[in-house]
Parts: sequence; C-alpha cells; structure tokens
Amino acid sequence: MKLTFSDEAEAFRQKIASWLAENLGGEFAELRGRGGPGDEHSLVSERKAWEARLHAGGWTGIGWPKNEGGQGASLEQQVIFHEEYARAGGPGRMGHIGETLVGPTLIAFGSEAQKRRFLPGILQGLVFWCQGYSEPNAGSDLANVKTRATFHAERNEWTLSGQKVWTSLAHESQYCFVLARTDPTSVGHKGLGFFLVNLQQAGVVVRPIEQLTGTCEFNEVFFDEAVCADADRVGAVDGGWQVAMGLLGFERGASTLGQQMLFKNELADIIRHAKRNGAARDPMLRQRIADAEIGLRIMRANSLRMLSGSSDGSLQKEAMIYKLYWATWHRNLGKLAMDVLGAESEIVEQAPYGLSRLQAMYLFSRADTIYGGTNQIQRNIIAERALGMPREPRG
Amino acid sequence: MKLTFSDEAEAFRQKIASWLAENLGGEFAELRGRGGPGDEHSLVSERKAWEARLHAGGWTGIGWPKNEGGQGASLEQQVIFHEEYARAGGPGRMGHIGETLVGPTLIAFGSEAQKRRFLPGILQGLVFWCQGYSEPNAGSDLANVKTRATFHAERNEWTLSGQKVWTSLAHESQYCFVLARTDPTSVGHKGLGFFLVNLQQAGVVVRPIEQLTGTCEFNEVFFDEAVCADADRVGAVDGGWQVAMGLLGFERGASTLGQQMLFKNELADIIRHAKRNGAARDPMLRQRIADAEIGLRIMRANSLRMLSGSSDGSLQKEAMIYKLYWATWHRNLGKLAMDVLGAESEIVEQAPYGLSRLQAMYLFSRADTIYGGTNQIQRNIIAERALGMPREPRG
Amino acid sequence: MIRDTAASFLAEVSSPAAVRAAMVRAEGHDQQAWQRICDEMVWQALHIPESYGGMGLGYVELIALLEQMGRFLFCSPFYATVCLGANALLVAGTESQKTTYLPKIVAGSTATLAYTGSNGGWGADSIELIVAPHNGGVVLNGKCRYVPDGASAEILVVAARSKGSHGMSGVSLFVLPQETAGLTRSWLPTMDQTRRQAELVFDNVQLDSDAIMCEPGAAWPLLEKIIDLATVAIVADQVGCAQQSLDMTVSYVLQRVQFGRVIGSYQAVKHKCADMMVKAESARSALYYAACIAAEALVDGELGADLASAASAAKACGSDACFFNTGTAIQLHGGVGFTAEYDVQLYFKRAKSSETFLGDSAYHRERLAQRLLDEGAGDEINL
Amino acid sequence: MIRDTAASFLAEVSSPAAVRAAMVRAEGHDQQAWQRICDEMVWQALHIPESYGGMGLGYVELIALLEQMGRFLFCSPFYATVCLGANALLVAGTESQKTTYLPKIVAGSTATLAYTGSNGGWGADSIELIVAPHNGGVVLNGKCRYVPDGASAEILVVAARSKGSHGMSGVSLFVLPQETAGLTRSWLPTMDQTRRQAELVFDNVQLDSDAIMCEPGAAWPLLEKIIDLATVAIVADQVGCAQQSLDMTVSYVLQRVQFGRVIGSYQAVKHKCADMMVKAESARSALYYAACIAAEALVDGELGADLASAASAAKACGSDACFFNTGTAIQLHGGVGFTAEYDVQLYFKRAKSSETFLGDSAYHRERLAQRLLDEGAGDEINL
Repeated sequence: MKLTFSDEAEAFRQKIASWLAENLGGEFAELRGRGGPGDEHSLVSERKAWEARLHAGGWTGIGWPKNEGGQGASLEQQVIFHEEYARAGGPGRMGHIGETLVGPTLIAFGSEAQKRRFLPGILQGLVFWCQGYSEPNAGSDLANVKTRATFHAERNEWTLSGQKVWTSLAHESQYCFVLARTDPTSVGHKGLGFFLVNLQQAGVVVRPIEQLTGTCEFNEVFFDEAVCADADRVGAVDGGWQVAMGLLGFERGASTLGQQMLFKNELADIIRHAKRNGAARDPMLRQRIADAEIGLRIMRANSLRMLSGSSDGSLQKEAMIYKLYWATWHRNLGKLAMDVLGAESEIVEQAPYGLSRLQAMYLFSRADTIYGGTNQIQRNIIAERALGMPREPRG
Repeated sequence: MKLTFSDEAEAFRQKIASWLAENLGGEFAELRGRGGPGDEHSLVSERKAWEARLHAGGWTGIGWPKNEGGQGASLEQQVIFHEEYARAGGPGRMGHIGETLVGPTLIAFGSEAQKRRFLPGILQGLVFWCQGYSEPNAGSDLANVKTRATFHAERNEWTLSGQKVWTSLAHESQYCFVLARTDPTSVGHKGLGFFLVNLQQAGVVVRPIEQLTGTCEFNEVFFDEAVCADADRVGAVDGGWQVAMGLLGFERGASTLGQQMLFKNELADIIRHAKRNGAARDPMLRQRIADAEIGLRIMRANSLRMLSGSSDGSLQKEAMIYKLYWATWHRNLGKLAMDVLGAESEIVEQAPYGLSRLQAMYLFSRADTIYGGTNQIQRNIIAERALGMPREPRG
Repeated sequence: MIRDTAASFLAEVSSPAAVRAAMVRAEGHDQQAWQRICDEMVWQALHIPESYGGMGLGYVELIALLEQMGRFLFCSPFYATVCLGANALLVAGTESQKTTYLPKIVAGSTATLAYTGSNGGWGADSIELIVAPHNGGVVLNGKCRYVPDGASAEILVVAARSKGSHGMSGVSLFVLPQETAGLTRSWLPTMDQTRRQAELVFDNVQLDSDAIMCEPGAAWPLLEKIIDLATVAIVADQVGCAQQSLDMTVSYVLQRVQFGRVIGSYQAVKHKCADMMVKAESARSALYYAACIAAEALVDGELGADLASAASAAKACGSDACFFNTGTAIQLHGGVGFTAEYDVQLYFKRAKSSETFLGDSAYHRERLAQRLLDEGAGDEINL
Repeated sequence: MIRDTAASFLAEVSSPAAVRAAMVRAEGHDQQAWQRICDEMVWQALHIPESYGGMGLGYVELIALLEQMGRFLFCSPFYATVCLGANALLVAGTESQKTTYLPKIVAGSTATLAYTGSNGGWGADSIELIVAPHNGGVVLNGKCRYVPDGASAEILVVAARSKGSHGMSGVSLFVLPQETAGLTRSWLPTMDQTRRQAELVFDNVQLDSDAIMCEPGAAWPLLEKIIDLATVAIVADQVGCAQQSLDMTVSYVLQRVQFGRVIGSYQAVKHKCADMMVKAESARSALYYAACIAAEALVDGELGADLASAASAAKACGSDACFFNTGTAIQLHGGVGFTAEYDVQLYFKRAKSSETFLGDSAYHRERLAQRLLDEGAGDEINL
C-alpha cells in the first residue's frame, strides 16, 4: 500500500491546486462548498457556467483517452484531481453524470457517430445528462424495468413510454440515458435497450420529488411516447443491460478520496462546534468523534488499497465493502453532528424551514444507505459475490 | 400493571423467606448461589439432597393442582416463590425439568397410571429427569428428529435408536423424555411419539460435552435399541409433537422474576468490582453499567406486564420478546463484567483453568443466545407470529 | 378505554393531512382541534384533581393518552400545558396558585414551563435566568430557550436562580401570566415542525410575591420532580412514535414487491422489524413502570421515591427505541422513505426532538450511574 | 511471499491439534516449532537490521507474518520477543545494548517488555515499578503484571519511574537478563490459553549503569513509540483472528442444514457474514496503513509522526472487528460453537485477550480524542 505519490504526480497536484485557487474566486467564489449531496438543487446556472470554465482550463474529461478528447490522465492523477478539487471546495459537478458515466459508456459501447455527436458537449460543459434507470417498481430490483420502447421502422425511431424515478437533476438536464424494455414479452435483464433520450420534447414531463429536507434533488420523469432516433440507441436492441452494467463499473474509486475530503470538512466543522459549545468535553461525544475520525482513516486506507490493487478491473474485497461503509459512516456522522449541537440542533437557521448545512446533511444522510443500492442489497452483494454464499431466491 | 402484591401474597413471601433462611444453612449452606447456568455440573448430590429437603418443607410442585399432589399456588405466589428462592441464593434446581416440564405434561396429557407412577418421585425430589428433544441435525429445526421408535407388539414395548444432544444433566438423571419418530416414512412434525425412557439400561449411553468453560453441562445421549414400555408413551402414537409443544408452553413467566434476581446479583457483583478497582469512574463503563441496570428494570417491568396480562395462555407481545431480550442482555453483561475487570479479567482464579464466577458467566453467556432458540430463530418467531410476516421457506 | 377513545378521535383530527396543515401554521396546531379537546374530550383536565375542576384520573391514563398523541404526531399545546404547566402547579404551586391557575387550564388556557437557558443542558445547571428580590417581590433578568410552546402559552411557570448560585442551590419557581411587562417571546423555528419551541427574554420583569411558588431558593427538588414527570410523559410520545413507525413499516413491506417477492419476506427485513418490536415493547415496559411510579409520586406515595431512576431508565430506552424505529422505518421504506410525501420522515424528525428534549440517552444513563456508582450509593440495585 | 510461506508453515506447526497441545504445556508453546522458526524460517530476525545480524526487512512484512500467526492461533514467544523485546532495543537501546542483545535474539533468545503495574492501565500512569539511584547504577522495587511471556523470556526490558513521579515524567527503561538477583517471576494463568502472562516482582534488584536505556527519567516518548509499535503488531494478530473466524464460519454455514436448507442461505446468516467481512476488511485497511506508518517511524521518517494516531485507530477497530467476528462465529455455529471441541471458542478467547492487552477500543478512541479535541489540538484532522 502506497501512502505517497510520485514527484510527477505532486507536480500535477500543484498545477490543479493553483488553477483552482485562481479560478474558484470572483464570480465563482460563492460556489465554494456548494452543490454537494443534499445541496444539489442550489446555484445550478452558476455551476453550469463553472463547467465551461473547467473546460476552458482543460479540466474536463481528464480520465478520458486523449484520442476521444480527454486528457488521458493516470489513475493517480485523477485521484489527485478529485482530492484537490474537494480540498478547494469545488462545487458539486453538474457535468458529473456526463463525464463519469455517459462518456466512458459511449467510448466503450457507442458508435463513432454517437461519440462525435455527444462527447464534445459533455467535454465543453454545455450539455448535461441524467440517469434513467430506477422506476417505481424497479429499485433494488433494477432488472424489473417496465418502461417500454417501441420501434417504428417507417421512421427508424423508437418511442418510449413509462416512468423513471430518483433522477437527479433531470429538470436541469438536456439528455437522459434510459433503460427500457424493447421486447415486451421479456422479463428480467433480457430484452432491454439503452437509449439516449432528449428531454426537451413534448413526450417528457419532469416532476421534482420533495425530500425530507424540503428541497428537491430527485425527480420523476414521465415518458409518454417520447421519441428517440434509432441512432441514439447504444449497444444491441436487447443488449441494454450489458451497457448499463458496464457503465456502473466505470466508477472505480478515483473519486472516493475526493468524497472523503468532503467528509473530512464536515467532521472538521463538527469538531469546531464541539470545541465551541463544550461538547468536546463530553466523554461519550469524544468517543464518537474519535470513532468518526477512525472511520475517515479507514476509508482513506481502504481507497489506497483499492488504488494499489489489481488493475484488471475485478472488484477487490475492499471495493465491495466501500458503499456500505461510507454510507453507514456518513449517516452516523449526521447523527453525531446533531448530538454535538445538542438542544440547538433543533433550531433551523431561517424560518420557516431553512436548514443549516449540518442539519441538511443529517437529514439527507438517511438517503445514503438507500440510494445506489441499500445497505441490505450491499450485504447481499458482499455475501453472494465476495463470500460465495447462496443467492436470494426470486419470488 | 401492578407494582405491588396483595397482603396475602406478602404473607406467603414471609413464609417462604423464613423457611429458606432456616433451611439453606448447615449442610446446605455451601449450596447458596451454586448450580445455576454455567455451574450446573457442581455439587450434584448435595443439590439432589436439597430437593428432598424442599419436598419435606412442602415447596415442590407448588404450581401443580392440589389433587395431583401439588400446592395449588396462585401465579402470584409462584412468582414470589421464585423471587425469594433466588434472593436467598437457592441452588440451581435439580428437579427443575421434572417439576416444570414433565409434571405439567403428564397432568395435561398423561394417563392416570402414568401420573401415579411418575408424579410422586418428582414431588419427593427422588427421581430426576432430562429432556430428549434436540439432535445433531434437529436443533433450530426440531421437527427434523430422526431418533426412531419401533413397536414390538409381542412385548407391547418400543425400542428407540438414535442420538440426542444438548441434554442437560443426563448423566445425573434417571429418566429422559424423548421425542422419536414412530412412523419411519414420516417427515417433519407428523409421525412423532413422546416417550418416557429409563436411562438406566444397557441401550443408553451418555457422553458429556465439554464446553468452552472447560466444564460439562450438556450431554449427548445415544439410544441403541433402548427399551420403553408402551405404557410409558404419552399421547397418541403419532401425537408426540403436540405433547412436546404443549410442554414448551408450560413455562409461562412465573420463574422470570427469579431469573432476574440472579441477574441482579451478578450486576451487583460487577458494581462492587467497579467501585473497588476504579472502573466506576470510567465514563464509558458508567454508561454500560447504567444500561445494564436499565435492562434489568425493563425485564422486571416486562414480566410484571406478562403477569398482569391475559390469562388465556395466549402469548402476548411482551412474552415473545423475552427470550431474545434476556439472552442478549446477559451476553452483554458478560462482556461488561470482563471490561470492568480490565487487565485482571484475563487472569483465572486457579491454575490451570479454574475460572472465576464472572469469567464462567462471561463465557457461558455466549450460549444464552443459542440454546432454547437462537436469537435468529427468536426474530423469526417475532416477525412471523407477532407481526404476521411471511414464514421462511423450507429448502 | 382512554386508549381507544383517544385513537379514534386522533385518527380524525390528526390525520397525516391534518398534521401537515397544522405544522406549517404560525401557532403550530389546529386551533379547532384543540378547542374540541378542551370542550368535548376534556383531556386537559384528565389528571387534575376534581377539587380544581379536573377529572381526577391518574398518570397512567395520561400516559396512555400521550402514547396515542405520539402515534398520531398530534400537534397541540397539550404536552406543554398538561405535562409541564399543570404538573408544575400540582407539584410546586401554593394552594392559592393552584386555585387560580388549574381551573383556567381546565377551562382551556394553555401553559408551559421555562427553565433551560442557552447552555444546552437539562439538569439544574441549565437554569440561567437570574432572580433578585425587588420591592417585596422579585425581578427576573436573562433568558430561557427551548421552551415548548413558549411563544403562545398563556400561563408560564419559570425557573430562575439567585445570582452566583450554582447547580441545585438558589433555584426558585414562579408562575406568571403571558402578558407580563418586560417579557419578550419569540418562536424558534425547528427541524421537527410538529412542535413549537420559543425563546423567552426577561428584561427587568417584576413579579409580586404571589408569583413565587414553593420555597424561594430551594425549589430544585420540586422542579426535578416536575422535570421527571415531564420526562415520563415525553417517553409516552416516543413509544407511540416507535410503535406507529413499526406498524407503518410492516404494512409497507408487506405490499412492496421487489424481485417478485414482498420485501417483508426477506429475512433481513423481518429481523429489522422484529428488532423494532423489541425496542417498542421494551420501551413500553419501562414506560408503564415509570407511569405507575409517577402516579405514586404525584400522591407522594412510597414507591414515588424511584421516580428519578424510573424516568431516566424510561427516557434512555424510549429515546433509543424511537430513534431506532423511526430511522429503520425510513430505511425499510427505501427511496420513498426520504421523500416529503411519505409520513415516516415526520416521525423521524419528531423522534430527534423527543430524544434531545430533557436529555438524551447518554445524559440519563449517566444520571442513573450517579445513583448506582457514586459516593453514597449503596451496592444495592433498586428493583 | 512471506504471507504464503508463513501460512503453509503455520498450517503445519500450528494445526488445531498442535495449538491444543501447546496451550496446556507449562511453557505455553511447542519448543520444537519455535526452534524451527528460529533455525529454518529465521522470522525472529525479520525486521532486525542486517548490521545486528537480522534480515533487515520492514514492518510491513512483519505485520503480514503476524496476521498469519493470529489466523493460526500460533502459540509462541514470537510476539513478546520481536514486537516487544526487539522493538524496545531498536527504539531505545544504546548502540552497545543493541550490539549485545539483538544478535542474541537473532540467535534464538526470547525477550519481552514489562511496563504495566497492577492498576489496569496501559498508558504512562500504568508504570508502578520504582527506580532509585544506587552505587552508580540503580535499584528497582515493586512489580510488573500482565507481562507477555514474562516468566520465560530470557531478555527483559523493564520500565520504571522515579519515586513521586507521575504520568509521562520520571520514566526510565532498563534491559536485563532473566537471571537477575532479586527478581521473581510467576506465571499468571489466563482465560486465553494460547498466550502466557506473568507477574514480575522486583525486590531490591540492582543494575549496573550499562543496563540503562536512553535518557533516564525521560524515556516515555521512546517507550510510547515502542508501545505503539507493539499495538500495531497486536492488531495484525486481531485481523488474522477476525479473518479466520469469518472463513471458518462461512465454511460451516454452507454445510450445516436446517429446515432443508444450508443455513448459509438464510439472509440473517448471510448478512452477519457480510458484516464480518466489512469488519475484517476495514480493520485490515487500518492495519496496513498503520504498518506503513510504523515502518516509517522505525526509520524516523516524516510520516512516522502519525504513529500514535494510526496505532490507536487500528487498535480501536481491530479490537471491535476481532471481538465481533469471533463472537459472531460462535453464534453462527450454534450449539457446537460453545463446545470445547470446535475451534471458534479458542479464537473468541484470543480475541478478548488481544482486546484487553495494550488498551481496548474505548481507551484508544479517547487517546485519539485528546489529539483531536484538547488544548493545543488544531482544527485540522490529520489524514
């Protein structure tokens, strides 16, 4: 396990750090620390402008191959980018889905035409994407997707009908990639297609979902005969599941150290409060604060193990525990934050319901152990894939 | 919920308390506090003698009907008996299985002849019993019993062959009640018979099982063509499961307050250690000690709820949580005891492996969450019977 | 019985829609529902003795009612009025104060107790308001914070301490009407919107001597008793919340299908529900015991001596149960659990405010530890 | 690699039967196996620099080896000799002491460190042995307790404090051979029989000045470093235990059938196993990080400054993981889990002694809290 980076990598760190110091000011100063989980609904147009600025600085698509317009950065460099970005308080990335999910998917599975059509908009920070996987009855059981795609040979296009849910930032995105059933007689993961759907059309209605925080980060997206050209289908007509699963594999840990930097900032905030209000002298809270710090250390060490591990793309054990670990840790951190604040934790910043950052984190962190695979699903995955235990039977 | 007992009941309390004060001395003084869970192997002949003394005092079969030779005590009086017995440090009852399981079963399901034959020996503290239910492959899945009973019409008797396990005190008992398959083609809870088997015969071998404490509380019992007269079969030839389940229902909470008194003594012991060695000043241990006391209070309140609840024999919710609650509480108490003792917790009382009372409790309490239905089985029972959730499918 | 009457009335006036409407009103409750309680149900008078116009029932009945209020997330000044205001008058009021104020509460006046300052504590040290003698009466300066329904209550019981005093010494109690010169009250908007808190600022508030409750400077033992009674009462709300979270969850997981099975058929889900039941039932056992003790304490019965311990034990496990059950309810609801549309999040928020109010589990465990482990404590465990 | 070599050698010399035989021997280990380690494997020399006859490998390799020893419940004087004795000499020995003693260890002599008295602590306050100047040398009086392999070790490093000193001040370290006049050593029989502890009584034990290690009265910082290195080493044992408990459990639940299914197909069992893996892997991550830091600390590298925190973090989660996994292993084995016949109970007992030794999770969390929260601590979290 390597604890340090090469000199070359450290030079790269200098470069991104000073670029961020220079550019994350002026009109963009207000973006520092904003737009993260629980705050994704904030400052959207400013964050879109920031994406263009990132592109101007050459900081978009850094992990993409050079021949696809990316920077071809090494894994080490990507880690450093995420770490410095988070350290500087870089805002939640509006281009995240496009850059980390859509781009790599098109590069792996897309046609040349699709790449030419879509990659530049992503790189330039001009076209924003969202993810159309989950449905009301396809949450943990994603393969139960019911949205139907019907092919119209005469127009060489598809129409999609159905409902997606938990679609982050759908109302701020131009495109959505949609998993839909191309074979109406199929069940499970067979007979699904993968479509790049323009949201700016009559057949699409986006409805925000209000969360327990009072804010809206997720959406429902209703498709009613929404149109998608056959050219905007990725992979085989019945090969959408493979594309979708491949896509989920692209997130391979480079950004985990960045996420940990955000967590660290939150814990530092909690420690400041504890020192100020005397909670730092409470023996039980001391234990819990120390435990939170231990968790941060474990996550970092775990990421360093992941990054120095096998590069054949197979998931190692430390990667399989990561989602369960960080989600549970962060949810506990939310509770810790409130207990450190004590009686004052109840009082919101602004009437009627303007939550403080820590309050919003506390409430929103309840979602951490649910989205992206609940803790229960994570434990199934660990037991079945890492420990070789029997699969849960379908009903 | 009643917190106090009637004047009449308090008079009964006086009576048993003073009898115990008088009799639990002299030759029986050494029995105080001995023979409980984790210590059942100790002082066996002395505890058998004590059973006869109890009988002489009129304190056996107190819950049995008067016309069956019992004392016909009310539930309230039984509770008080158990409470005072535990408070006085009365030893673990050698006659427990006979008095609380066999007797009530025979009274409910036995023939007049069986009652005449077996009840007096139990009441007089002369004949001791053990329980032959579990088998190596019938633990949680009790209905999977494989021990076979074969009828020999010519001699009007049965022969039993098979293996029982986790049989407490089998080596100190004359009789064992055995659940065995009378119909070799049957599966599950059908085709089982309930037999009263004399252990003092050639076809029975008892082998002690050594536990992690180094002591032997449980046994394996091997039956090889062991003989049992048809007259010693209880209930229908294929009705053993009903008898066995009826028997498990007889333990209805009267003894829980007595159990709690033992737990209270253990916690008091831990508190004494904590005050002596300074652990009482450790904020974390203070929390855990307080938590243990809260648990004791909850168990007591829970029992008072059980006792003031419906008398129709239906299990109330508070009764369904009791096993899971006390077992988990007691297991945690074992860990607390060791942590209060700190570094000294490792050092045993006598070389090579003479454990202190608290050490034995710590180790043996790991069994609490396993025997009599594991915590996992308890949660199934609660979910399925109390909350009406679907049953686990058989394989 | 009271439980069933309460459940059916609250099902009507405190439906999820009614709760959502009430919690965004300025006053934080539905005035009409409150009026019906005072007029039709007369719950506010439940445990007030008949000699003061009340119904003369006991604390056990009150607890059964409060459990249902928690179950239905009832938004109202009931808790502050009855469990803080009326209890304070019953425990520490002079006969003349009882005669003056209790009939008003019976008639529908609201009340509360203000004792905590800004330091975040819940014990004697939390009292920061300063009292000084003044013209035969007293003058109050300072502030109270986190006061339930403090901005709207019509009758206020207030704790203050003499300057320079600490801890349990120097504490006095006063009762005053809301329209008192020098008193400014402001709403503190909260995460849990089903309850209202307020800050009370006292700027040279002058009170006549008839506002003084019990012995000046020596009020702590009585105030502690009032707080313990209020603690038992909040646990009832927690138990109701915990039970309802379990019920909603079981019902949801038995209809939600994933992978072709209701998710309630997964053992992981079943066992979580079983754990929720264990939490709810054990907290309920601790609550019912504490309620019996509280009833004894109100009539100065012998068993009442266990009130502080019984209240702390109940609050410690009530808080754990309520937080665990409401949090687990969100988890087992999955995605919909953290939407504003579903009710579980309202229970989750109420659970946190109940947990914090009057001290969390760690606070109450330490309070018990002091009785068990510190100087003067015998080796005896009181059971 | 060292991991695989160690695993296959230990599978042979530390089979369950071998462990059961070794642990009831007076000396607590199999002398022949220890001899083979010293002669064939030369593990005792692994991280001792080549200049003292060692192999000159690093702490990371040592940790990999110790993890396997935990996995196989290896009974031996290895930990005491290498992770206490040799580390103490490496960190605090004078050049002449290193030259004298390290080659002896390489040649197979056993060693240990004795610093704790009877008060049950593990920090500086735990040192109770008293040192006083005497004839140009020193004299030691008092006792040490809970000393790993203290009754058999041939080389002893001992901590003592000057009379009247407290905490971190007044601490000195000494190295002495076992046959020292005035020293009485006795075996303390333990619950975990795979390890040996001893009490050492010093009755006017006189030492020449060449027994004095580093600066007299100012040895605490070096002793703390030695303890931290030993702490990281015990975590390796914990991780090995935790992993093996998981592996044994998965293998058992995949063959044990109840209700017509292997019990490993029950979600409750699967999820417990998943939790065990999370515990083992997260402790392993913390361990590997701490091992890298320890390696840096041994060569006085810059990153070594994080040793105390890294060791405490690792011990806190190593103890939790090991206790949880070994306890859960018993639970998932059901009835056979608490029999003497099955091995899980041996792991469970070793887990408790590892947890207690050098401070439990609460101790190490509080130690971290001091660095994060107390006077002088910045707001910065060191990551």
